[in-house]
Amino acid sequence: MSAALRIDATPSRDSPTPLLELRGICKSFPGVKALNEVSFAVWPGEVHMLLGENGAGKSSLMKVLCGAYNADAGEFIHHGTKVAIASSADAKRLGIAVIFQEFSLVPYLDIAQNIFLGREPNGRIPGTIDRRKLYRDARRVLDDIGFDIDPTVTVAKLGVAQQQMVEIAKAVSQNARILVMDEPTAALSDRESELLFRLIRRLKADGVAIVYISHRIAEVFALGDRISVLRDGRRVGEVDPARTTPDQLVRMMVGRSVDISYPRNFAATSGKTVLEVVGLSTSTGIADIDLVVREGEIVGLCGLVGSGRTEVARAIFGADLASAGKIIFDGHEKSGGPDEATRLGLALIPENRKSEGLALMRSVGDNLVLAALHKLFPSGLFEPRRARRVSDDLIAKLRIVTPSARQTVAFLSGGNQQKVVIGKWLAAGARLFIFDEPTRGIDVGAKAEIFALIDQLVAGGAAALLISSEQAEICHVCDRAYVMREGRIAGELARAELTEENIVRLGMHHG
Amino acid sequence: MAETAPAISAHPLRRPPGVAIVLTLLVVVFAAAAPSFISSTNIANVLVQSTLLLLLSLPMTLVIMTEGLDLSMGAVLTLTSIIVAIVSLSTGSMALGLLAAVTVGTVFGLANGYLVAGLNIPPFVATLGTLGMAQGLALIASDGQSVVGIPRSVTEVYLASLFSVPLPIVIGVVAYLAFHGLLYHTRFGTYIFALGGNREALTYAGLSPTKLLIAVYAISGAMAGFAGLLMTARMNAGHPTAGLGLEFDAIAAVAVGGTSFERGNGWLLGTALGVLAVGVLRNGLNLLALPSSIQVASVGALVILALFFDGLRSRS
Amino acid sequence: MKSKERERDMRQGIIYVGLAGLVTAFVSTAAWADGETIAVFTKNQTNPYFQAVRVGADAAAKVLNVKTLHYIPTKPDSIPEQMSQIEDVVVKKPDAIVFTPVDYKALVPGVEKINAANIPVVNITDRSSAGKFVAFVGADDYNTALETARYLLKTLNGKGNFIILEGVKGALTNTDRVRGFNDALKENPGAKLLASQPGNYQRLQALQVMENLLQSYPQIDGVLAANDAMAMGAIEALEGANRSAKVIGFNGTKEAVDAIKAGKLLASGDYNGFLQGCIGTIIAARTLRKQPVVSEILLKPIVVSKDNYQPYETPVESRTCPSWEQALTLGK
Amino acid sequence: MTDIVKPVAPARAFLSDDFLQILYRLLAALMICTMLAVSTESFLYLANILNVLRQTSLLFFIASGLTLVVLTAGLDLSVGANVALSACVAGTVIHQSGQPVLGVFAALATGATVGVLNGAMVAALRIPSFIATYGMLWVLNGLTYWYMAGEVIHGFPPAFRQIGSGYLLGLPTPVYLLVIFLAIGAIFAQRTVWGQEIYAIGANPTAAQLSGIPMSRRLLLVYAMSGTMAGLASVIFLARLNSAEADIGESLTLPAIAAVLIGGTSLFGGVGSVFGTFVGALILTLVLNGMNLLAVNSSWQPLVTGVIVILAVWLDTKARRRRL
Repeated sequence: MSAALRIDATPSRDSPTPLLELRGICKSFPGVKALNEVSFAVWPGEVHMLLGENGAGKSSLMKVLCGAYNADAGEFIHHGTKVAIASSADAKRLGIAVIFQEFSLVPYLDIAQNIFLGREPNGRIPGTIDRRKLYRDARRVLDDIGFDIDPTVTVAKLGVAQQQMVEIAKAVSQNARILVMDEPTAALSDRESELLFRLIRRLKADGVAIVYISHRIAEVFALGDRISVLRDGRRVGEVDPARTTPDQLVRMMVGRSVDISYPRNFAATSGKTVLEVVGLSTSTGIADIDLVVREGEIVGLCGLVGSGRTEVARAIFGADLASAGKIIFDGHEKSGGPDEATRLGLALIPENRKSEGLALMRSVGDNLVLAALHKLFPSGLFEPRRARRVSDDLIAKLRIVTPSARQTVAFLSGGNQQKVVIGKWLAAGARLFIFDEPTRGIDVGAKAEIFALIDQLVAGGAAALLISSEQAEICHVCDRAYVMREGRIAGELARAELTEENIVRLGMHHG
Repeated sequence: MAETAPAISAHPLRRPPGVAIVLTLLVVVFAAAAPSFISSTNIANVLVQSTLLLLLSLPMTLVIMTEGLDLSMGAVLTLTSIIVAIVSLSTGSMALGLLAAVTVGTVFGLANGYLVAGLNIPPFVATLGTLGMAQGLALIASDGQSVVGIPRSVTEVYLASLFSVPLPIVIGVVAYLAFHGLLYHTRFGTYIFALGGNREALTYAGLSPTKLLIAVYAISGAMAGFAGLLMTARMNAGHPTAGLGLEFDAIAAVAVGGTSFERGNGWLLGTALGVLAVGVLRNGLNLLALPSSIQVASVGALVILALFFDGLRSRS
Repeated sequence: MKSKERERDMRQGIIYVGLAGLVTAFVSTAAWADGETIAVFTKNQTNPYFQAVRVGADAAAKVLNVKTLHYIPTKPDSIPEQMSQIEDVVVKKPDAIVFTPVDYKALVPGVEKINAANIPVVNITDRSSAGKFVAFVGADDYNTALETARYLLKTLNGKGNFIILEGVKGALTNTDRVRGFNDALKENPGAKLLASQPGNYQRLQALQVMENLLQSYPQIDGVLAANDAMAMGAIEALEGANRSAKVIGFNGTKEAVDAIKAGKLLASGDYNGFLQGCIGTIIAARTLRKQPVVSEILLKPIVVSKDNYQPYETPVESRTCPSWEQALTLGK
Repeated sequence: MTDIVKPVAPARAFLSDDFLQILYRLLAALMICTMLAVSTESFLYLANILNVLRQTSLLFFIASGLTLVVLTAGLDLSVGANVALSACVAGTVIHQSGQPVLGVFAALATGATVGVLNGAMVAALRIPSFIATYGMLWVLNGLTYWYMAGEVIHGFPPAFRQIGSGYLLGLPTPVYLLVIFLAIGAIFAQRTVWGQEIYAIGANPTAAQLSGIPMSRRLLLVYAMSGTMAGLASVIFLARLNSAEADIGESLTLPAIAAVLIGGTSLFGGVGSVFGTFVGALILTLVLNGMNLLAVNSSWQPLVTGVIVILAVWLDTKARRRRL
């Protein structure tokens, strides 16, 4: 099974029967319908772009395609004949390979073992692995995609970008006829992205059908032969890149014109400084961070995935220890951990809600008062009735959709869960809110509500530091923004200069 | 990160050897303090005594690598040692005794595997339950008495030697090589890393984590059966409570060896060194006839110190 | 290597050096062996009986100017550990060994190893089922149990309901003592054995078993416990349920002697660990010095009761070992 | 169809879920009682019931401290050894000072110190709790063996012994302590900030830390309480046995863990209660008492305990998986 790619199928744009067609696919989870009657087809030798906002159902469609999820309803037609994709094994047999965004890599296996997991070359003795052949094939796949690294390196030692390249090598090595990629360039530098694009063009020439998932419009025009747009779990249209404009795509993605997205009244004069960070460095990869946040301001913090934005947020909040620099909050220097930060009035709405923001097994009420226990009950005696009143007020104020405060948080939808996390810090009376990707995986309606909420907070005298990889959001909502690159602040953009182009220019890697 | 990082080779063998340092330290200190420590007979003694613990620690490493635990090993070892005694006594053949012991051990392993992988019962609880069962069966099977009068062929397993090397040492080395091959050179071994590190990766690769997990626990049970033969051979009798508690020594040896309790970070050689460290410590303290209370406390101290270093290593 | 790596390794280095220093310090305190050394093997650290044996051995050693080394399993009554201790000690070749097997059958291979290294070994307390011994020193479990039970039956003039609290099933001492109890009961037609349940020589277990038995049997006149710990457990249960019965124990430990003095315990079979430790060590030393010894000394069954408990009051540490001639008279 | 759609999950019944779990267990305990009452008439004797209550409360004291540790997804294997050491220290203090009260303080102090050391290892040195407390178990055994050197401290003033083996107004004295500690446990869990934080730490340690809960201090607190409870339990064991010896701890740790698990406290943390542990201890004691009365061969006891533990936890995981 040589990894060299065979060139036999002649790519024909308009061959009548698609390689694989999905018809009327439905999939729902407790609280939300992820896919609603989605139909979708791929042709050999063609890149079919799958475009949509976070939470539009892109990842769910992909997981149904590769057998990770079982569709509730709908049909799969392969080469014209009806098939079923109930497991990863079915998908493999149909020649479907996937590059996941949350990697499917095993930390303490090396690169070669990860690439060929489940498909190791047989050694002489049955059940054993022919290690020489394993590493030889791995080197060939890595060279093939231009990724220069020793295949014996343990994956746990690799950076985010390198792990993404291993994911790509793993998919390519399966000689798949259908290759599905979930936002592959999110963690890559320019050079690595260019390597990927060259690889995609070559696979296209070999007749491989590629499904490319993204929410970046620039990539769509560079690569796409056909574009499908998903919104709220439904396919709202299929267009030919030659005959469409970025605005038209955005409107299809967002479902209404771009301009009315997020109401924001910008304060005329900025209040006193709430947070001042001077020369902050940590062992988690950020250095010499200087930034200021004033009352009534929403300050953006943008940059590519892996550029250190979450690390800055965690350092300010005290979750990671600073190795250098000062963090001055309300005029005096803080150096403690999250418990000191909470007492002072800082709040962190973490990147992954489920694992860092909420205690999923406990009730909405318990979560809402979690950060405010010391403030609400200084005597140490917890009064359930008073706690209940506080959480009921918050549920009403934030319009959290839940039958009661006793409901287990796990049952709420993404948007409502995020509101609970924000509510948690409202109860604690926070004055500086650090939002880390607050709208990731939330549908458009809830996104608007959350930004309205942030706007309300800031109008009420609080301050906000907003981390988001959605440049559009930063531009619409922030008073000003810092752009990060490779663990350092590349530049600050005032309100006037705050456009997507400037963010991209400062944030992208050079050379 | 413009340029992809240069190749750093982190093959497990070149892991910072905390346990190796501890072991060499113990050997040096005891050699200085008790001259008879480095005599060939004493070294053979330590190796022979460590074999039983090695037979338990090797499979325990695999179980811990899947973020699991097998508390029933000591009790299953006790039960199978009685079975070896009873079967070899009645049939006169060691082989049948071994076969019966390994079968019973494997049955308990499969039961553990099914409880953990099939019914999603936390490993600590499942194996705590089967520990009780095996312990009860051991008492019932032996009616609380030692089973004696075992054929010579059984005790030969402990006393004989192959090309002047005591048989238990040969068994220990063969077992280690078998597990080394299993873990680092077979598909199954690769998947054990995945069971601990990223179980979804296995499902995406079209494999069934449940079957693999049951196999890991079955191996653990089978090895307890195998160790049962060795223990009966050593005591020339099956005893109703002889092996109880050995599972904790095995867990300690694996922990001292550097296998961490999460994300499938296993190191088989570390476990072997951990077993030797425990063996050398006990042997050294015996030779010096230090008060038994110091011996008792020193094992606890070794475990805590080793974990402290493991913490240092993994946190940095 | 990044500075942090070097700094961490340096920190680890210091800890290792500290550890080495600690252990060496320990080691230097253990005096080098001089003169004849006798290795004394006992079952566990926690049972007062074996503490008495160790004290007896040390007392005899001081008198005879020999050195004793004690080998006790870290896990009480652990067979694999005692086996390892034997294998380790045989390498060091002590001059003689005084030995109590954790289990009289399972430790036979260990004894064979000692014999193979032709180290003279004296078997005390539990008679090993096989192996070459210079001599056996022990108390006669069966007869001592018989006499103690007879004392109980005499006080109740042969009539009443009785409970037996057995020790660890499968232990040699337990089998003989329970046989002694049963034979004594059989000698009296009026004595009725209500139940015979194991307390595993443990105080807490005996107490809980006794509490349950007190429910099932409204009238209990006598309790025969296979060791003092269980006897005391039974007494606690009786007092807890404010009932009374005549209780006898075994081993003649200090605790039992105090209870006899206080009238709570009727009697206890004297097993006298101290004497067994003394005589075992004396025989071992005499064998090394080529002096004549006897092959067996079975201590005459003595029943400690309120008539003769006074000599047993002196704590074990301040008792003196009998001379060889006196020792010969103690045996049957 | 935006996010405002009604959530699919059914509205929560008025009974909180933990209450249901405990209800099922009480029913199980009742069932065992009826079975025993039918099969052996001595079970229903008042004295036997009081016996069961006394033995349950003894098991409960050790298991209650352990429950808090398990609530934070941790484990304390040194509990038994802690009881042994604390009992020996208390015994000596009472014998030398003649003041039982001093003995009680000595036991609580010893237990708490061991707990704090455990907490320091888990919170500061970040050693997995399972292994840290296993190491501590052996260090404690070594200390106790050396300290006691095979001696047994026996004979305590009758007033002191009342705590363990006496009766007060017809009920065994430990039962009063049991009721007090059930109340303290319930208040601590439902009515104090610390209690809420401990449940949160168990449910999601990262989220708890990022919500400003001082993790090290809370973990230290939990292990210190587990140690203190072991110290208290040692006092009652001392009073009940009227003696202190080095190896009473051996047979206490595993039954305590079994009681916690049967009581519904999950090893994954965040779920369970001190009252649940009481019911777990009751069920375990009832079964063992029953087997004693039916004169079942004592070797069956570990077998039956094992089966009950697996059954109880399996029913739990099944129920919880249905809910999430």
